[in-house]
Amino acid sequence: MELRLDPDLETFRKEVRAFIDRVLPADMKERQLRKVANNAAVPDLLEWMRILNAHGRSVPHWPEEHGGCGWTPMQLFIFNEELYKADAPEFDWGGTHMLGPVLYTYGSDYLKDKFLPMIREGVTMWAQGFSEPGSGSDLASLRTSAELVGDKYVVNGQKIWTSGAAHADWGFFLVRTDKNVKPQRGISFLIIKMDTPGITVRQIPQINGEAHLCEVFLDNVEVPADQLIGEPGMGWTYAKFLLEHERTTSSFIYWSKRELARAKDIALGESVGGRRVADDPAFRARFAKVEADLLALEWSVLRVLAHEEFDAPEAAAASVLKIRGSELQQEITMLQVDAMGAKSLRFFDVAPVPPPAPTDAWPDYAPGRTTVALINRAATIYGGSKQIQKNILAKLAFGL
Amino acid sequence: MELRLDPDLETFRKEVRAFIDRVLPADMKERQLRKVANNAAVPDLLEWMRILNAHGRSVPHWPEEHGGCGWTPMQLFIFNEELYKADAPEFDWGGTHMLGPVLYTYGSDYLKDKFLPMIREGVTMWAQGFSEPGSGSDLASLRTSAELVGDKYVVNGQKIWTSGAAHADWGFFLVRTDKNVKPQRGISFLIIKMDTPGITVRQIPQINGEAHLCEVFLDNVEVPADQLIGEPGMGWTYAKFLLEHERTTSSFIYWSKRELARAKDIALGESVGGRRVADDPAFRARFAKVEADLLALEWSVLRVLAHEEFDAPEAAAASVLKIRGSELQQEITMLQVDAMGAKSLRFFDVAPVPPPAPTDAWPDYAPGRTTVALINRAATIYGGSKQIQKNILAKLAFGL
Amino acid sequence: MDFAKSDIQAMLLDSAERLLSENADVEYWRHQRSSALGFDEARWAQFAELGWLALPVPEAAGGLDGTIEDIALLNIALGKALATEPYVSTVVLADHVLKQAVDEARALELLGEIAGGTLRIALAHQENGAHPLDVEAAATLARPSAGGYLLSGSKIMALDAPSAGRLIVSARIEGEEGIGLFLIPADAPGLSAESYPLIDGTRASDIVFADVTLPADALLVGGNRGAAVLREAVDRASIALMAQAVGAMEAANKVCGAYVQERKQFGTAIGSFQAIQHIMADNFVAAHQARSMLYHALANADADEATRSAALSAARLVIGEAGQTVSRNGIQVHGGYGLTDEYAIGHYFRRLMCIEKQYGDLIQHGERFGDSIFG
Amino acid sequence: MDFAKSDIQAMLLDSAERLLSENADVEYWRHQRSSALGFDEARWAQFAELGWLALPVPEAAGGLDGTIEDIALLNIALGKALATEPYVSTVVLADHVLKQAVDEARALELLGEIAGGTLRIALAHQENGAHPLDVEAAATLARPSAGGYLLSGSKIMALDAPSAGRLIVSARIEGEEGIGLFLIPADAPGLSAESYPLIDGTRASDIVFADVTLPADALLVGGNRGAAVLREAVDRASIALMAQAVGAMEAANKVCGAYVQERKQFGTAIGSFQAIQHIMADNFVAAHQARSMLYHALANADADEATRSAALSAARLVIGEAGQTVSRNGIQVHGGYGLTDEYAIGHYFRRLMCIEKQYGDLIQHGERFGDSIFG
Repeated sequence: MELRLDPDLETFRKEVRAFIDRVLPADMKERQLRKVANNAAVPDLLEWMRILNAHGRSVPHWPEEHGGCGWTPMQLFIFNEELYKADAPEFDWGGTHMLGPVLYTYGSDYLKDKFLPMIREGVTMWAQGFSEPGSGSDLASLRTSAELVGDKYVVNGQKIWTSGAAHADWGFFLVRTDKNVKPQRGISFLIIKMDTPGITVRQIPQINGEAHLCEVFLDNVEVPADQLIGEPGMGWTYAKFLLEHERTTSSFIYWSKRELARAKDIALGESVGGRRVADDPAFRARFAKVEADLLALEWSVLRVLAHEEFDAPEAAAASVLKIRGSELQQEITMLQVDAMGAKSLRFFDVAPVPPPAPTDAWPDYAPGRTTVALINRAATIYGGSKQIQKNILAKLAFGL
Repeated sequence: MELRLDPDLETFRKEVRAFIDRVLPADMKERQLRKVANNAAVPDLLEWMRILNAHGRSVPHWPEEHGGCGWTPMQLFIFNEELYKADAPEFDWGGTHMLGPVLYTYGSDYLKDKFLPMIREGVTMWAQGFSEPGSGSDLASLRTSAELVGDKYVVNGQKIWTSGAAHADWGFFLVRTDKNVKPQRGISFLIIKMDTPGITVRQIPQINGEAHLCEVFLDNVEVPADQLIGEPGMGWTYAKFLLEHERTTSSFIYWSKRELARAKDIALGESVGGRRVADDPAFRARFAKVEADLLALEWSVLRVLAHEEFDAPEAAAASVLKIRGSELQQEITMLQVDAMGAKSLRFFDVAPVPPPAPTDAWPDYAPGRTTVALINRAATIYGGSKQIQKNILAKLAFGL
Repeated sequence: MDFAKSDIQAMLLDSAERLLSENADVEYWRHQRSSALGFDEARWAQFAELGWLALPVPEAAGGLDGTIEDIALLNIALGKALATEPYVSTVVLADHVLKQAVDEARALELLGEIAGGTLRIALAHQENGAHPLDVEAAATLARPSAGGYLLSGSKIMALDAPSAGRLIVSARIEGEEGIGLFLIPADAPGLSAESYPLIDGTRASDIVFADVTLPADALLVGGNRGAAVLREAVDRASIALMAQAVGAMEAANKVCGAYVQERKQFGTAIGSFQAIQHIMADNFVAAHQARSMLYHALANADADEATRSAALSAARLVIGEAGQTVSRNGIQVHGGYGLTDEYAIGHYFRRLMCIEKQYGDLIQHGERFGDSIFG
Repeated sequence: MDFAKSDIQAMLLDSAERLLSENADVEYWRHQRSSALGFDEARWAQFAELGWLALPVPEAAGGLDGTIEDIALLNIALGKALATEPYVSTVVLADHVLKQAVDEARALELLGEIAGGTLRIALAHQENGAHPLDVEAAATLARPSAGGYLLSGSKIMALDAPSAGRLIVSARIEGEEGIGLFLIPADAPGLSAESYPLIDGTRASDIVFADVTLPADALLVGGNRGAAVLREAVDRASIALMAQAVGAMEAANKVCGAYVQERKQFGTAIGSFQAIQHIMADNFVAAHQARSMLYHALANADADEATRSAALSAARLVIGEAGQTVSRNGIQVHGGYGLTDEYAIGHYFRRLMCIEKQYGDLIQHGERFGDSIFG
């Protein structure tokens, strides 16, 4: 064990930083910095994928044969961290980090040839159709059915919490292709074009003014059978692979580090009665604890990336990252909100881009903090709620 | 609804304060103030009962016919508060507040005549024999048996966590007199003299150096049958009555108010690097929250004393008092400990009374704070653990 | 000390139950939020009819001379129903200032208008960067001029200002100590306002005064008493808001208790899971302690200023944190549905967040209470 | 960066497993606690035989020249076993000061004695009321006198002093800036000590120096470097203690995990209740984050002082709070048995409480880390 950072990585970080500085358009950076809601910049997102792709860096984590960069996990960590630090647009995580790995691992050549370039080149936005109204934490109980009729699957059912479905070109869905086996065994992984007849998308109004999460109704939707990934009935396995492949993603470490830096800016920018919020001892003590906790989370991520051996199955570490990652997202956004005091209560509409021009009282950081903090209560819910994660941990770590 | 304190009660408070000031011996007060462990002053306790009894105030909460004062609940509240404020010795709660009300409500004339005076006059110390090694939170599963043989019960079994059993003259026990009915139905309430042949007491060494909690082994202990209170098989009912009768006791409100005042003294007395601990903003913020929470608990007690109607069964309020009362005991003692920093780590033996003479570095408040804080982890365990209380609350308040 | 409801209190709660309960739902709230003022003026008129707007008004002005307990009980009901009407601004805050006004006769007249539902008044005192509990820290300045004043300066986030006919504005008076409280028509020349919604659907304004001409009698309370009166008024508003928070928490707990019994996962109601049961227990404890602490604030509402403000800040700490517990846990047990605008819990969440931060947030009240303990 | 164990690390852990595991139980701990020094001198000799006492000693003095990671890994094992030996005082703290001593030859000799197990040294630097992280704030004074010094003043709670042959004492030197570090025999004339146990069974002393005569070479490190060297040494001690805390937490979790599977209530193992499962999950998360944060402190252990001390204080925050979580929850799941001296969890609890408060507590480290963030 020797824990100092490899000096080579510092060189790599400088290179990455210079690269981003060179290719990230200033106006895009500005829009990203000032967006009111987390998901408010779809066009930029694809455009940014195209820019990265032009430099061969849009899917650096993929195998080199599919356009990846052949980087080590630590290099990928640094690349992601620097992207967030620079206020680059998000990846389209659904395509690049969820569907992509499933596709290149289990997909047919036809599917790989068709879709991997579309993802890599920033051509398509992807929707993820897993959850259903009756199956939240109990995902395996999903009921949306796909019946093979000739060379087509006929899909019927309903999905919910499908992020960005209203703007997505394609979606990947978990569907039930066999009702006569154990619930987990009858699930398949299907790619569906979102403008296929029979699909209706309803945007769900959210507590923060967004309507990014959607319900997707599927009514006799006909899908070419060759859009089923891998084997029928293996969808649950692929979904689990997807989650395990992206063990550290749920930590939101890059995002949280960026947002903590923003919380710091706010605490330095806001004053109450002539004292900077940063100089309020109670606020400072709270901030220090959150920053310390975030450092602990970061090292937990590094341990997972290095596959460090420890006294429990590796999946236990994934649940730790999810629990702490989601809690810290909430704590950090609430730090931002609390640093603004009552001013955080102003509602900013997500629709107009850009938000109102900054003033003395309403600096550029004001719009959006509460918008994000409100919806961030979801962090401990989606992808396996905090309660579910604790169930898992008790079982994995202690056999309970 | 009109919430200001009745001015008459302020007069009553002054009278009580003057009374205590008059009758509480200075050396007793000093010993109480400086005792290292919470239960370190048995002789004072009985002596104090005798003093109070001489003024007709040793059992003010009892019916007047048995020596009570006929006070309102608010007057009793004030009396208790002032006792703690004045560092008077504790009551022997087992006798005065647990057994007493069961006795005068359900006991035979024989039992009342025999035992109520003994309690009232400070003649006897009482042990409570409820818990057993295998039945902590699941009290109804207790197995200590009492078999009626002639005019005696023959008791066999084992009790645990019997506070002060090593110094008690008498004990009241829950025993199983009938194994063939529902567990709760077969339990009886039995008074046993602690020096009866067949009783062995083992003092359990505690993490704070005390050995106040005991195991009591009962091996063919013969107990006169007329020492069974009320009806055989009704013990569970009487135990529940006892708990409901003393709903506000578990709040420890008087004790916690006194100890919070002591925490304040410590924070004012200790300095770090030339700054009083009280002036450390993080400590002060934490202290303020605890004091606010304690005020909320106090008003919750007042609401129960007044039988205020609210949106759930009254027993729900009792669980609230137990949960918050126990949590606050722990928070307050940890405030004391944390105010002393590393100095709180010194171990003070409970045996020698009085503790070492105060010095600059080790003022009179130093011995005992950690001793009490350590054992205070029990507050969320005994009398129905915090987890059990939450089960109860979910059921009572929400029907879950 | 008496916890039982008096006759007038029972009547108030009864009328509240009848008027508010039918419209305490998501559909109503969403509709109001998208309306011009954020609330229904017809219902405001009903508030007047039921005597609610006359509650703290002196009998001399046709009012009910209600106690702070009466106000709190009604506000618990308003909080349960997530009423967005500017009750606290007009009936609690403005009434209290008017009752201290120099010109008693004129004040009674205005109080009568409030009681009748024809006048709403909002307070504009907060300035950007000022400490919310230091009401004296106003940069807004009233310069004596031609028998009256010229007012200049700016205020931020004046709650309920967009629906108010008049504003009470705090300002330093040139050449005097302290701050004065001025009554100003909301449409006074030279006054400009930028209005916006808050996250709970209520409205606020940022207001700029560019040499607004005021007559002499615009000064309700002079510099010698202005700050003390304003502190009292704001503390009373805090109490009313805390009562709303208590009502909102208790209602939220009801909603959540019902939801966890309905919602099924893994083939059973999620309320059968001990983890969910304990979350609900935590919520019950929090709401219960919140109500207890409201009582503490009420019991000290008319005490000397040091006692009153300490009790109030202590109550804000407990109630603010309880609001977080109840609403955040409430969303958690709702799962994704808790994040939609279509379930009640998200509405309670936003309202509780607003109350927590209005008239001083947890940091500021924590500091004030801490200072009151250690001096 | 490499998380895998090196050969020497694997050997250390292997020897630790063999030596410590047989005596990592309540009976052993209680026996040691009631012994004269609080630990077993025979086992200290075994520490020497296994090379543990030579770990950070330079090769020149027959040592192993181990890294801070090596020290941390061994201390994790010591923490798991709740070893009460004065390892940190002697081998981490004193060694580090000696390695910076002016008289290198003499220092090597002393380090050799430490490595051989014949010399134990304790640090006496804390004074009553001084800030634990401000090591320069010493009132103890060394007055130059007859080619040496006269030392007067008093120290509080010198950890492990009762079993030490010599003490390293910090003191101002009359006429000089900074503080000097002096090596003093524990039985020097004029030195008096009051010794007592701490709640974890280790020992400490309050020490008074009444004009203790010191030769010139008692000064190990002069005033120009004394504070910096002491800060480094104390930070390294902090790291070793944090490693012990991590070991103690992981061991405590094992103990609790086994207990909740054994202990039955309501006819079933309490580990089958979701509330208990979630408490155990919280404990796992806490211990896991604690270890991560130990790594963060290790990675920055040799960085510049500002970076090092910020990382260290951040780690103390996370590990200190994790220790509270693990040990308090651990007692809770044990029920009454957790409060007895007869179950392991209560021993872990007391040890973790001690570590949390030694060389700066959570308030002090929180403040230092906060200051490092905002300047």
